[in-house]
Amino acid sequence: KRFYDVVQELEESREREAELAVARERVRFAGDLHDIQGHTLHVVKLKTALAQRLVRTDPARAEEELREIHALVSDTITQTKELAYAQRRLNLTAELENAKNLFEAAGIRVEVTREGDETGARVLLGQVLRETTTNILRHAQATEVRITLTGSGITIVNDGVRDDAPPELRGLSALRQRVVDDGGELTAERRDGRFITAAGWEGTR
Amino acid sequence: KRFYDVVQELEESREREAELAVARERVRFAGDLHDIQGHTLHVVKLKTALAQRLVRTDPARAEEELREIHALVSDTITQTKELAYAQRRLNLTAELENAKNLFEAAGIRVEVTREGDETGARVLLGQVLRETTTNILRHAQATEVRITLTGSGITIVNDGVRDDAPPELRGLSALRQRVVDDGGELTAERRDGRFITAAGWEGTR
Amino acid sequence: MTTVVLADDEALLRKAMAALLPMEGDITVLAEAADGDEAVRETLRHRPDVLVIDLEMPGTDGLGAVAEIRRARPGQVILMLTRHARPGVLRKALKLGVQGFVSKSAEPAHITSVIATLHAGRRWIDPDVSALA
Ligand SMILES: Nc1ncnc2c1ncn2[C@@H]1O[C@H](COP(=O)(O)OP(=O)(O)OP(=O)(O)O)[C@@H](O)[C@H]1O
Ligand SMILES: Nc1ncnc2c1ncn2[C@@H]1O[C@H](COP(=O)(O)OP(=O)(O)OP(=O)(O)O)[C@@H](O)[C@H]1O
Ligand SMILES: [K+]
Ligand SMILES: [Mg+2]
Ligand SMILES: [Mg+2]
Ligand SMILES: [Mg+2]
Repeated sequence: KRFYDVVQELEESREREAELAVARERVRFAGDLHDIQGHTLHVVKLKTALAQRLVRTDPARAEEELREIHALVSDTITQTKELAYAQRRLNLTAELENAKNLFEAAGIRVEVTREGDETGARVLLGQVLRETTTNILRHAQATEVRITLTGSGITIVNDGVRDDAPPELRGLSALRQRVVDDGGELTAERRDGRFITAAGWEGTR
Repeated sequence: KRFYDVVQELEESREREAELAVARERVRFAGDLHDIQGHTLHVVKLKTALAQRLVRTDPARAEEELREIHALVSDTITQTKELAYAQRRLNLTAELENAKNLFEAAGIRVEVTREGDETGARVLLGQVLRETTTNILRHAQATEVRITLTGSGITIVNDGVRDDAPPELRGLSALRQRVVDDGGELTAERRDGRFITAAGWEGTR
Repeated sequence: MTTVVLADDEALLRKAMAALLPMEGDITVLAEAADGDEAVRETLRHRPDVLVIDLEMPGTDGLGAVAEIRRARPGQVILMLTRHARPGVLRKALKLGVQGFVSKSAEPAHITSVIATLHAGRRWIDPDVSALA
């Protein structure tokens, strides 16, 4: 095994490490979610059995049981949404942290600007960030990376780009499809020795 | 960075890779679970609202709705359990450890003999061990259990068996079917106050 | 007839169970308890045939309550309900001599029949409970 291969492998290993941190975070959140939903399902099961018995004998109590089931399920759906949102925000933060660590380990300066909160909710933002991080490590001789998160998207600019043939998109084109399916736009362009990867969603989210 | 460090780091990286595979699996599983449970909650919410309106006007239909809600929730809980199950049962060693701990907690002596390594790979071995552990705790007044794992199967012997009517197989008969489908054999017999549960695969697979 | 004390911190679940058990079988609920300490108090006061107790409760949990009840009433018959027993918990409960384990997702009729089984002096462990231990 040549030294170059070892270094290459190491780079991949750092990416894996980053992914692992995010995955761990996801697993923890999933546990919370599962608990909330699982608990509700158990209560609903029992209360439904009770309501079933009451329909004929005590319709007023049956209705009361049904009201309670309905309220509980509505609450749980709301909590689930809130939790999922918080999870995605946290994931993005972790994702951002990982990108920074990777760049710093590779001796690349990083500057992160986070404007607006809403972006935290988009799963795809994290994916764009990750693909771009990999691209920069693999395809550029970057010395500097700027990451900007706004209320409506993400932009990543790096230097150290060779000005040869225009890039043929692979990972980015698959990702673009997903962004478009989600009502957004993804652009990748090379300009004055820099590479700009950007994904945006119109309006405020 | 010296070459040795790099190699060291690589080794750690391989471990992380393995951990990552597990974490990915967990994330996938959590996603499935969330989907299943979330979907059920939405359906329950709708159907509960409907049932509420039917209690007075059409109790028969209200009951029918409640039956359906109940069945759906039961199914979801079962699916959740099965998923959680598949998750936790990563390997036979953990299964074995669990069985030992349970027996010891119940004041039952355990003796494990493990001959040959290949068996570790068989999911079904774990299932046989689990079913038998449950059976012993539920159906026997055991003081002693012997578990033998060989390259081609598993045998579990316990004492404390009542000599009444011959056992009617339920869990074991479902399991036998799965073992047979997998090219093996499962036997369960009562002899001299002992119960012997065994599953084996001919040859070294 | 079997008398029970029902302990579960989840009020919705407990109340539904308290309403259902007498409908499903020959059972009288003597008292309900919302936490471990209450479970101990009510059990010692009412001396039920069977204590039906939730494993997972805040404060003094099911295991803690059972340990305390065992000291005062070594012969108390106990059925534990569990939603998802963590590894090791079933083990501890077995050590404390708990006679039965049932999953909270079990049908009320099943829970009723397990209560009768324990009252008759036998043991019961739901297969999915021991499998998950
Ligand atoms: N940040 C970047 N800096 C410099 N060049 C880039 C950058 N991002 C992409 N490129 C160029 O654009 C090409 C396409 O990138 P894309 O991510 O679509 O595919 P890839 O990285 O080559 O393959 P894959 O993503 O499937 O591993 C790259 O091969 C590279 O030449
Ligand atoms: N290890 C054992 N020791 C003593 N008796 C056993 C043992 N295993 C099985 N039996 C007897 O054989 C019967 C069938 O076991 P089997 O696992 O097929 O069904 P079950 O345990 O009764 O029901 P299920 O597995 O569906 O919960 C049991 O009811 C019991 O009487
Ligand atoms: K659960
Ligand atoms: Mg790429
Ligand atoms: Mg069985
Ligand atoms: Mg509880």
